[in-house]
Amino acid sequence: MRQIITKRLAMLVLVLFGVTLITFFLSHVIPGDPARMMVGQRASEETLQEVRRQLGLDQPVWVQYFTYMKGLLAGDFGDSIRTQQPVINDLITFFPATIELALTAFVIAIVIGIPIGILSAVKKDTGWDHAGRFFSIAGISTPVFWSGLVGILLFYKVFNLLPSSGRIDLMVTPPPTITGLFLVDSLLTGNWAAFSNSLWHLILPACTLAFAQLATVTRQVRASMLEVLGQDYIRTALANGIHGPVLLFRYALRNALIPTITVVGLSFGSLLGGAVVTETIFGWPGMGKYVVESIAFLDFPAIMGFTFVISLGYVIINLLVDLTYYALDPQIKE
Amino acid sequence: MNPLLAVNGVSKEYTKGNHRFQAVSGVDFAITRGETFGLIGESGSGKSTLGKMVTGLEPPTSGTITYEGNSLWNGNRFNRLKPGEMQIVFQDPQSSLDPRMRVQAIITEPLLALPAAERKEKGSKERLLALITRVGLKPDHLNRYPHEFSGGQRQRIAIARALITDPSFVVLDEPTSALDVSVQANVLNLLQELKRERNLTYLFISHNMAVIRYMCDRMAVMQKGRIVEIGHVNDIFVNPVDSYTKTLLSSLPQLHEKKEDIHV
Amino acid sequence: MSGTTLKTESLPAARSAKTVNPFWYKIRRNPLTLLGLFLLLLILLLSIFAPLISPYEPTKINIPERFAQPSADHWFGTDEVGRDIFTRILYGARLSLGVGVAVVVGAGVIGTIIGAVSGYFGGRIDQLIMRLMDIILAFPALVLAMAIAATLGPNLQNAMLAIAIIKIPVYVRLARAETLALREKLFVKAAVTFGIPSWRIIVRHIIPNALSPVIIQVTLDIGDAILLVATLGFLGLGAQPPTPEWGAMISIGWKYLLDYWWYPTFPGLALFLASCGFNLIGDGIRDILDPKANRS
Amino acid sequence: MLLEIHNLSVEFESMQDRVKALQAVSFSIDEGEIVGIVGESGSGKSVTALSILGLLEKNAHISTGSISYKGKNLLSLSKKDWQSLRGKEIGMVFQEPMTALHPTMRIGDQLAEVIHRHRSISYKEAYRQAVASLAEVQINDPELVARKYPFELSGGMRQRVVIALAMSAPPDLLIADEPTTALDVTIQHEVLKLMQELAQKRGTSIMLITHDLGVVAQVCQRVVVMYAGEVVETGTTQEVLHSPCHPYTKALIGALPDLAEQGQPLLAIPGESPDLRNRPDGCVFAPRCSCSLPICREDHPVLEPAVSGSLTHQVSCWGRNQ
Repeated sequence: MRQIITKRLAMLVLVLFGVTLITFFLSHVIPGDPARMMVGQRASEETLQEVRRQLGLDQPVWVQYFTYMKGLLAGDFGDSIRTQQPVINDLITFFPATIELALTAFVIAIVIGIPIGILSAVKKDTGWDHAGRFFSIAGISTPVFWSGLVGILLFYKVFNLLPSSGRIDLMVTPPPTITGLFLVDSLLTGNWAAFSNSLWHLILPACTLAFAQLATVTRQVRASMLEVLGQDYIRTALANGIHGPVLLFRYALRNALIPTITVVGLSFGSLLGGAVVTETIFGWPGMGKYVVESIAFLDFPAIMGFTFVISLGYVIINLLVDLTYYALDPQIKE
Repeated sequence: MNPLLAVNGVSKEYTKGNHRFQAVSGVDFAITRGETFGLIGESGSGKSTLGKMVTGLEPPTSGTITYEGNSLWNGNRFNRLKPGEMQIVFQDPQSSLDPRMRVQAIITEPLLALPAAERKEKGSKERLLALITRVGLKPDHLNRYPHEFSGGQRQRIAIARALITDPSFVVLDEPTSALDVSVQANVLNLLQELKRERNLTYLFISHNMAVIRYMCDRMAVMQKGRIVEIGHVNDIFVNPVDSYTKTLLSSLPQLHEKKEDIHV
Repeated sequence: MSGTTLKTESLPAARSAKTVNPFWYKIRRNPLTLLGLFLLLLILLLSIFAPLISPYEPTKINIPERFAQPSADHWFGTDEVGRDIFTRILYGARLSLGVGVAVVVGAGVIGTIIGAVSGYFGGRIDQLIMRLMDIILAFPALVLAMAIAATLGPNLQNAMLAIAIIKIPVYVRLARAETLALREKLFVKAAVTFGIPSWRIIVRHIIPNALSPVIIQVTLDIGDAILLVATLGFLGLGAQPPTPEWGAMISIGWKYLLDYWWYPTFPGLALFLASCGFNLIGDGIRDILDPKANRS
Repeated sequence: MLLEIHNLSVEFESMQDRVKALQAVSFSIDEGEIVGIVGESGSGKSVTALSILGLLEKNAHISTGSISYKGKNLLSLSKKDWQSLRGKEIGMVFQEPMTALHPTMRIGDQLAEVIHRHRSISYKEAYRQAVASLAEVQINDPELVARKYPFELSGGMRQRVVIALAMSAPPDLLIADEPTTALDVTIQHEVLKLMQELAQKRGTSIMLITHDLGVVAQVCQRVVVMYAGEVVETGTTQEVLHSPCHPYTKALIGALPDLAEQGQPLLAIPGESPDLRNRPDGCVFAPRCSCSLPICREDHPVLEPAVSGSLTHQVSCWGRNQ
């Protein structure tokens, strides 16, 4: 077990190194010139050169990379061209909002997705199965930005049940920052007004995001459940008189969930991607909204910082997924 | 008489992570031209690994394998002395035929390794038709796919494929283990006839004592990577020396105590 | 409990069953796949015959008629410069379907070749390629596509390139996994013993036999690629106005959502239907072809 | 009679085909008896077994016949009654020991779960009995093995565990479908002996499905020979193996290399097994039979005494008296 962890950690470092390489060099093959963006079109050539020198853009690429890496290891992602703030500060500000949204969506997708998947598998080729599959396929086929818009149209404009944007009403004081997650912080401080208000704001964006992720969960649960139910050992169990819930949950579901964990873990990545769009639509003050605004500005330090942090999170989640997998499947032991 | 195939001190060791596994250790035997040599053992005895080393699928860790006096392995490189000279028929005809190819393409595939002139000569339509009829299939089977055939027919296709290059030496790796008894009889008969007609030499790998006894002239009994007994089939069956051979023989379920009892 | 008994017990019968193509039989039995097929055919026909169906031009500006409500003249209404939204959606279908198919098929072909070669030969190069793919996969797909499209410059070609790059690793992994399994198959081993050169084995045996999972993946990915193209368009990183691209249309239209609901709604609906069509078909084909999902 | 199968026919529906997997199969098994069901692939022997347990697939249906177990017809049982019958009254051992056990459940738990279900005792007590049952199938150090996962055991060990599972109730009838086919000969020998001893000790009847006549000769008292979903011959092991009457049985024995002289061709059966969708009107074996008569192609034979007056030895062949 320790060997696996060491090996995976080494991999993680290697992959992250690759990530920095790609983001860095991507931002240096660009036709756009960040220095020009910063000083504006009408600035003089001298000012431009001066800014270039300040940003280190006159150095050879590998020197720039080295400087960048040195900063990165010290937690310095450079300064944002748009906000003129250190990128790391910006990210720290916006990070909790994204996590709150993504985790909530993730939980919704799992809680709804697993039962639908099981139902689909057990009632294969019946109306239940078709309905369950259609619902989940509709989910991945719906662009997040569109389902968000339709949601706003219905629940805000027509029924006026839910807010259309933001994390919390302006009139409500946000809870003091402990974890940065409004729901958790307001619970911890017993601020019920803030809790219900932020929950109310969270529903629509989280459901929109979850709907897009649902299919990944249902599909995988259905497929692996079907596979497991077709295995010889299930037939053995049946022949030995095991049936009903014991067969379904103790014998089948457990094994069906092992591959599901991997796929669901990996889908967290596309959840983060979806969060970018969701935040834009719902004016959710997270990293996604931040990066979309940065893109319009060709704010490369911000884009790179965002990409790096998201990838870091993603890689760590994958590591956790792998470790869970090893822990659950006794057949992999080395 | 010089042996056709000689295996000298051959060992094979697999390493997987920190584990080492000795599949074959220090095996010697020789096969003379025209004989059928049987290799028998249970799963994990190393008999199939030996087959792989002879046919070029796995290099031995140590030892030499020579064919007509020439070494087959040069380090990890297989010296294909004469393409098509040595062929193999595998156990499972379900997996040994490419499901996406027609029978004609399957049978003529070994010719791809031959020089152009020889390829043309050996791949002529007449020869192909004669061969397919000889193994008991029909000419119109050539346009079909493997899944349209039964297990026995597929094994006939595999045999035709092995013979298209006119080999002198054929490795038969459990050729009938996946077949029903009545089909096995057909295939064994065919193999016997072909051997006589074409002057073939067989290396017959099997776990089935009865099949080895019926098919082979000489045999070697393998256990855990080693040869524990080698000799003429009749000697071994009548007078087994090694204790493992004795266990093998006594485990074989007997149809009748004495074979005279049968009145067919 | 599966087909095992049926498979072993009725082999001779199944062997000569030639009267009905099992593939079409199963497609016909699955209403969802049929629905997908119908959707796709509908969209395809509408986009092909767009000029015959609609009297309008997709990019012609007609200010007096701006923000017209959906009516008999303008089925889906008009946009902020008076273009007929239905017409733009029809022309947009050509673009979305074409781009989606092209990107995924391109990524599929390249990825399969890399995966098959890498998996067949193994060794250091294989390790290197796989690590590279790990790195690409270490980015959330949309985020990487955004980063690539943003750096290369916002236009349709770059968006396509970005999506192809994020899709390739999926095919490399898939083809490699298939190849590793195929390499152990006896018919590949047989070809090795015949002395057939490796490249020829890859072309003759490996790639044809690795194809069905790749095809399933391609069908499933086209729907996703169509959405990705639109998403990049929506974020301003894909096709630029006035190209009638669905995502770009929504990108402008969503600002008018609360007053002119039809503007972003109908392109989104088209996007949903197109993507859904491919996903339904992909899901159906997988259920039929994938032996894993097909046992019970 | 413990089990009596009468006139059982099973059809599989696939695509638009109808495959008649079983055609009017009848045989019986007495208390404490070991009966071998012999046949090649496609003969319907596994379908028969699955019919008895009610584990046939959805696309299969039983068109005629009855299966009576201890006097009650199994085919009229409710789903619930079936479930209480499986494992408790009738146990089953499958062919593949590699896949028959749950891969991520410890051996002890798999056994205890089943014992817990059948004996209405606490799980803890069931676990204790599970360990004891491992000892009974001659597994050394049963406590240790109970804590292991299937992948940590050899094929022979796994098959012993599968047998322990199937015998845990203990059932009155054990159906063993090719229980030793996947095992090496030396292990096959031990496993067969174990089954035989357990059956004797507990008075369990065994229905042993196999393609191997040698296995039949070793353990069975009676044999049922099946071909293309029909019973073609039945009798005591002695009768069927020593004086086979049906041409198919004769050919099956003659095809074995075990008894053949080297250099002499084996007695092979020409042709292919028949198309189960279109059964011939006459005898199913007639197209491949070396001694078929004109009547064989027109009329279907039925099981009749092989030698006049024989109660045990029966054969379905027009030429039985020739």
